[in-house]
Amino acid sequence: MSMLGVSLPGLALKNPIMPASGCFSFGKEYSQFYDLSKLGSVMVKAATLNKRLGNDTPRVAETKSGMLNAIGLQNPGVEAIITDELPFLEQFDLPVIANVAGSTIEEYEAVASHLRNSNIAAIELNISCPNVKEGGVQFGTDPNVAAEVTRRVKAAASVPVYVKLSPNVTDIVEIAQAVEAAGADGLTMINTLTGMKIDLNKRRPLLSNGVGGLSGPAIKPVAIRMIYQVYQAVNIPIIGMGGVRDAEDVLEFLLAGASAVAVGTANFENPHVCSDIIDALPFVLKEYGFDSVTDAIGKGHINA
Amino acid sequence: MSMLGVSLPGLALKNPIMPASGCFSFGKEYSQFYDLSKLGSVMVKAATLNKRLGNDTPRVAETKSGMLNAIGLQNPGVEAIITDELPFLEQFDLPVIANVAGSTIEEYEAVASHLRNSNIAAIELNISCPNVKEGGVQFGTDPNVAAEVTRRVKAAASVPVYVKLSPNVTDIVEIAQAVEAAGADGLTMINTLTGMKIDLNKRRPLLSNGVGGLSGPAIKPVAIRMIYQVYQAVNIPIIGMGGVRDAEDVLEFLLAGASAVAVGTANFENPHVCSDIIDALPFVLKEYGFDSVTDAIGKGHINA
Amino acid sequence: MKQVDALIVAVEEIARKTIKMDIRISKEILSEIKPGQFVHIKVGEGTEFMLRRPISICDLDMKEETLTLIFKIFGEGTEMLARLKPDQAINLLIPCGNGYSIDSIEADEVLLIGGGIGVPPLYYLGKKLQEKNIKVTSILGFQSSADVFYEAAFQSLGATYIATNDGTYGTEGFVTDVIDHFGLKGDYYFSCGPTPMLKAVETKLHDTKGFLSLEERMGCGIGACYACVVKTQDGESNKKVCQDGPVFEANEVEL
Amino acid sequence: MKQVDALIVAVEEIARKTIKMDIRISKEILSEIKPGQFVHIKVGEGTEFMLRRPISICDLDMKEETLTLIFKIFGEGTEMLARLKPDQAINLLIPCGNGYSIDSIEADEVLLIGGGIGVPPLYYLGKKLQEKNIKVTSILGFQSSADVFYEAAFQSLGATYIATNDGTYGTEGFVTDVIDHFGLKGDYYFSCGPTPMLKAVETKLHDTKGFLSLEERMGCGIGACYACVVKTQDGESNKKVCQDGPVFEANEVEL
Ligand SMILES: Cc1cc2nc3c(=O)[nH]c(=O)nc-3n(C[C@H](O)[C@H](O)[C@H](O)COP(=O)(O)OP(=O)(O)OC[C@H]3O[C@@H](n4cnc5c(N)ncnc54)[C@H](O)[C@@H]3O)c2cc1C
Ligand SMILES: Cc1cc2nc3c(=O)[nH]c(=O)nc-3n(C[C@H](O)[C@H](O)[C@H](O)COP(=O)(O)OP(=O)(O)OC[C@H]3O[C@@H](n4cnc5c(N)ncnc54)[C@H](O)[C@@H]3O)c2cc1C
Ligand SMILES: Cc1cc2nc3c(=O)[nH]c(=O)nc-3n(C[C@H](O)[C@H](O)[C@H](O)COP(=O)(O)O)c2cc1C
Ligand SMILES: Cc1cc2nc3c(=O)[nH]c(=O)nc-3n(C[C@H](O)[C@H](O)[C@H](O)COP(=O)(O)O)c2cc1C
Ligand code: FES
Ligand code: FES
Repeated sequence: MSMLGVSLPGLALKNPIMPASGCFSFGKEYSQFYDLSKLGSVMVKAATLNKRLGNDTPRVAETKSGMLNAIGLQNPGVEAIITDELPFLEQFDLPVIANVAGSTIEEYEAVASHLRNSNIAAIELNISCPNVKEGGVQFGTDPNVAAEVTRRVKAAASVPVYVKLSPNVTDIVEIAQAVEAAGADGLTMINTLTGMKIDLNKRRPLLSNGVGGLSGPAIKPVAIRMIYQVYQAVNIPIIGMGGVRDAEDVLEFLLAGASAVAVGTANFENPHVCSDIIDALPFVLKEYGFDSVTDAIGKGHINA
Repeated sequence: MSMLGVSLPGLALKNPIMPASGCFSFGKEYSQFYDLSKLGSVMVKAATLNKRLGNDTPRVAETKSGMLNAIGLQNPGVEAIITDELPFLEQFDLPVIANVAGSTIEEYEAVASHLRNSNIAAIELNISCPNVKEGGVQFGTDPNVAAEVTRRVKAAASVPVYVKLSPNVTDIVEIAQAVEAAGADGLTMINTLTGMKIDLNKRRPLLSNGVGGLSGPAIKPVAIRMIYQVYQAVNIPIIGMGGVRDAEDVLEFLLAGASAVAVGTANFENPHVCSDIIDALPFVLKEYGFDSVTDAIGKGHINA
Repeated sequence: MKQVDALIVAVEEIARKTIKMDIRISKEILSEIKPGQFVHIKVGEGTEFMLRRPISICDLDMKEETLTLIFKIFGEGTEMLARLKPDQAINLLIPCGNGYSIDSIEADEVLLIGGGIGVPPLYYLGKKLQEKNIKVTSILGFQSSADVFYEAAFQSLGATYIATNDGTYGTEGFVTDVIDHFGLKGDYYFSCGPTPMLKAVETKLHDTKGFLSLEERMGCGIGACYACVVKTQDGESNKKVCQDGPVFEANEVEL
Repeated sequence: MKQVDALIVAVEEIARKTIKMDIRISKEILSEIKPGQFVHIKVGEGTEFMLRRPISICDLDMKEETLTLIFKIFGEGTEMLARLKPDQAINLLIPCGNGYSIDSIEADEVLLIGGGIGVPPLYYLGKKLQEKNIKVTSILGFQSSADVFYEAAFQSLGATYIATNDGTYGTEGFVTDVIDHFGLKGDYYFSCGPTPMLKAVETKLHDTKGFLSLEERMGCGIGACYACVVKTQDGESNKKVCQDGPVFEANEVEL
């Protein structure tokens, strides 16, 4: 395998870098900036069974070294995604990861079933969206519920399922182990931390939804900690994310135990960020004495 | 009452600003920079029953708009604190809040009992320290255990008890309600988020303790969200903290529902920060249309 | 759209907390710009400000290869931008959004109606309309006399009326008061400003075809994050201000 | 100790990634400084870097009212500091720590033993010792010839030996090799550098009284946060590098 290549269930990645779900839509906009074939993969925007318009605006707010978002799963519905959005990505040489969301277990199941008729390589099961009134986050905070959704989606899906964990929990290891036992092929972590900003002039939360999800460099230490802890407790691969904006960040995630790394918020700061990281990564690996990406995975553990 | 004054159980505060525990030792060092009588109060460093040396170094690491610490409750023990440290603060015109920590419920109780012989105005019950192997954080993540420690310390203490909540929980409201029911006079929140940074050269966590507590502006959105949620669910006052570094931040905490505000990490950036905030606060209150601190408390709630 | 590191040529405070900034941009990029488009600006170099700031294109000069922005110091980000000095670099996504489509319209005279920081994009639009020999009448609203800018520039395009909320300059009141007072009209109107103003304009000029430029808080600025949406008037779907807008036809979206 | 906003007078790269920075500081503050003390520097203006950077005082000039720092570009913070230009401001806590107490010592000749970025504080110390007519011999260790700085400055204080790890300049090897090779000794030694070097020096010169200057990651820099501790050799208590140090007597603390 090449220096940057990583092989994960359903995903033969030429490099470990992929845009994170919800930060890259279905790729079209960022394809103006660079050839998407350069990416290891792409995690597309969440799909629900039917079209959703999402929350009222404002939907984003800036915070120090981070941002809050409460998009609320706006999407055209899984069928429209399969018909109108995913075909665009077929021109590029990369495996696509679909992001599955819902308000009920049945909805999750149904979305996964619909996706059998599409060209995706894996599913990211989003049980951790903090920005919708129903569904979303509660599926990710109770280990039994998390396991149940995982089992049902696994049964409905034709591709490997990566479960996206919420960081808003007392014990992330417990949830990770529950979904592993329920058949998850991998984990993606972390989703956003629940946060809020108050508009001093309007005397109310700035986001119309009240709370939102905190992302960006501010949360990186929480992501690293959780990946580090989960890596020691499970045997399925982790795709890490949370505040990544350069190749050194990627190496930190690999050392913590991630096998691949997604980049979210940093795309807004620098639309070339994924491409820049892919260019820099071989040099950063060498600088710190690693021959390859796989060589670095988990090597930050004291007894690694 | 004056524009800045706030009256809380045991604490007649001339203004709502106080240094946060662990970031100000016992005041001596910062008294070089300004007259501590200017402060509303001071939350001193954690006390345990016996002297503790704390964790190995490195104990701090910088992160984007924040920092990690794993001091590990270094302190000379409660008796030495009463004899050698607290008397220095008596020259200043301010109520002192002692921070009580321990590894067992009995230790918490004992520390609170010892403090009967001191001149403190209130106790901050630290059931949320993420940086010690035993005790600390688990007391703050289980509502029953949190309630039990609260009850026992309340019984042992001669002054009002404010319970310091950990943000590393799935449901902060549940813990807040449990300690309220157990007799807490107030809450202080938030303590640090558990995080980690990995040293790319050494290929191990940078802090000798592995994990550490994340503080600073990075965590402010999480603090605001939790205070906002807890304010709606309890009837005891909240002293807010987490990333405060200017008077606008203080107003945001007041609007979220805090009755007073502590400043931690920002003291390291600017040793005058508490004094600067106290100077600026009247102007910021006026700018946003408030007559007083009490006028602003909780006013960021949609139906306030 | 491109991401460019551009050099600042000049920075000037032209009204209260109102900064005019000239930036060196190549002819190739300038030639793609349509009036009403915006740039999405990175604030500082580090991580403190993770979101870019959208600022409308106010003017451009193909010969000098400069782009002009005018922005108000509002919060921390615009304050940082205002501190930049000539020869320092600024990172932009350029150009963003759709702009006013003026090639397709047939008009003899039009109204430009701007409020506050909604005034800048109307200037380059006015220049383009003038090139097409369309008669331009401008109605510009500001808070107070200290906030007024670019009056002379607009006068060179045609009749220009100023309204200030406090009456310290021009007509006292809102842009809609000016329209009433002077009985102004056109075949089309183009408006940019705060939402309440746009609403008032849309209502007042309900019989005239018009275009409105909207503001919304943005993430990506290029259509990928769904932050900046506005509902269509039928309530059935969302449009993205950064990609489908910022310019919409009057009565196309909910204000 | 004070917090001051000071103006930068000069910034110069004097060796590989090694920056010499002169800063305007008033006589009143300079007159309080003891050799071995440090300043605690704010990086940038915003929140991105919440922790200050400790840098030793290398020299000061009471007449010019300047303070000299020498630092290596190591990570993001020192890189930001290196980009500062004359006339820009820098925010310092000054002076921090205890410094070398040279008033109490009785000595005819002393050794200054520095490694890498441990070299700078020894320079002002050497000047002060010279003023007391104490003979100074300096042994300075660097990685490679490209890293060597301040050789001539130290030569003006007395005999100066350079060691480089790769032998590209001076003696090949460590400062302890130089001590052996040339049979150097003194009544006291003063050492600053990486911990492995300090350990080697402490062991080699176990019969000589000495002072060591330590490095530890810091929060407050003033003794309030307990970040920067080092255990005493008896293991019974902690000392704070920022307040009780950075200078300790040899064999006082665990290295
Ligand atoms: C398409 C478009 C064109 C614009 N053109 C101009 C212009 O030509 N001149 C001008 O002065 N202003 C313009 N604005 C408004 C300008 O973007 C905001 O004033 C600016 O982003 C405020 O940033 P700040 O850092 O000062 O404020 P802060 O409140 O510190 O900013 C925090 C966050 O909120 C966002 N934000 C705050 N206010 C607004 C707003 N009104 N609209 C959108 N996002 C906001 C910021 O972009 C940032 O992400 C335009 C906005 C849009 C959407
Ligand atoms: C008392 C004292 C005096 C010093 N004097 C000098 C000097 O004169 N010249 C010089 O070049 N360096 C000196 N250092 C080391 C210098 O402080 C670090 O090289 C610098 O802080 C690195 O910052 P950075 O942002 O480049 O690195 P980063 O790794 O990005 O810094 C991240 C954090 O780690 C801390 N840190 C990293 N390395 C060190 C270190 N070696 N010691 C303490 N903290 C560290 C930083 O202060 C910051 O908080 C001194 C250190 C101490 C404790
Ligand atoms: C604007 C925005 C929209 C997001 N939408 C989704 C989503 O639809 N599904 C999902 O699983 N995660 C979503 N996320 C979370 C990201 O995929 C990612 O987990 C998180 O932002 C942390 O990574 P970052 O710090 O690199 O942004 C969204 C994040 C942002 C900022
Ligand atoms: C170096 C350091 C030491 C701390 N020690 C304590 C402590 O002893 N007891 C405690 O309750 N909290 C302690 N804290 C937590 C702070 O009191 C505060 O809750 C937290 O840092 C969030 O506030 P901030 O972002 O303003 O720092 C410590 C924080 C820091 C940074
Ligand atoms: S700002 Fe991202 S879609 Fe408009
Ligand atoms: S750095 Fe805070 S005690 Fe030394």
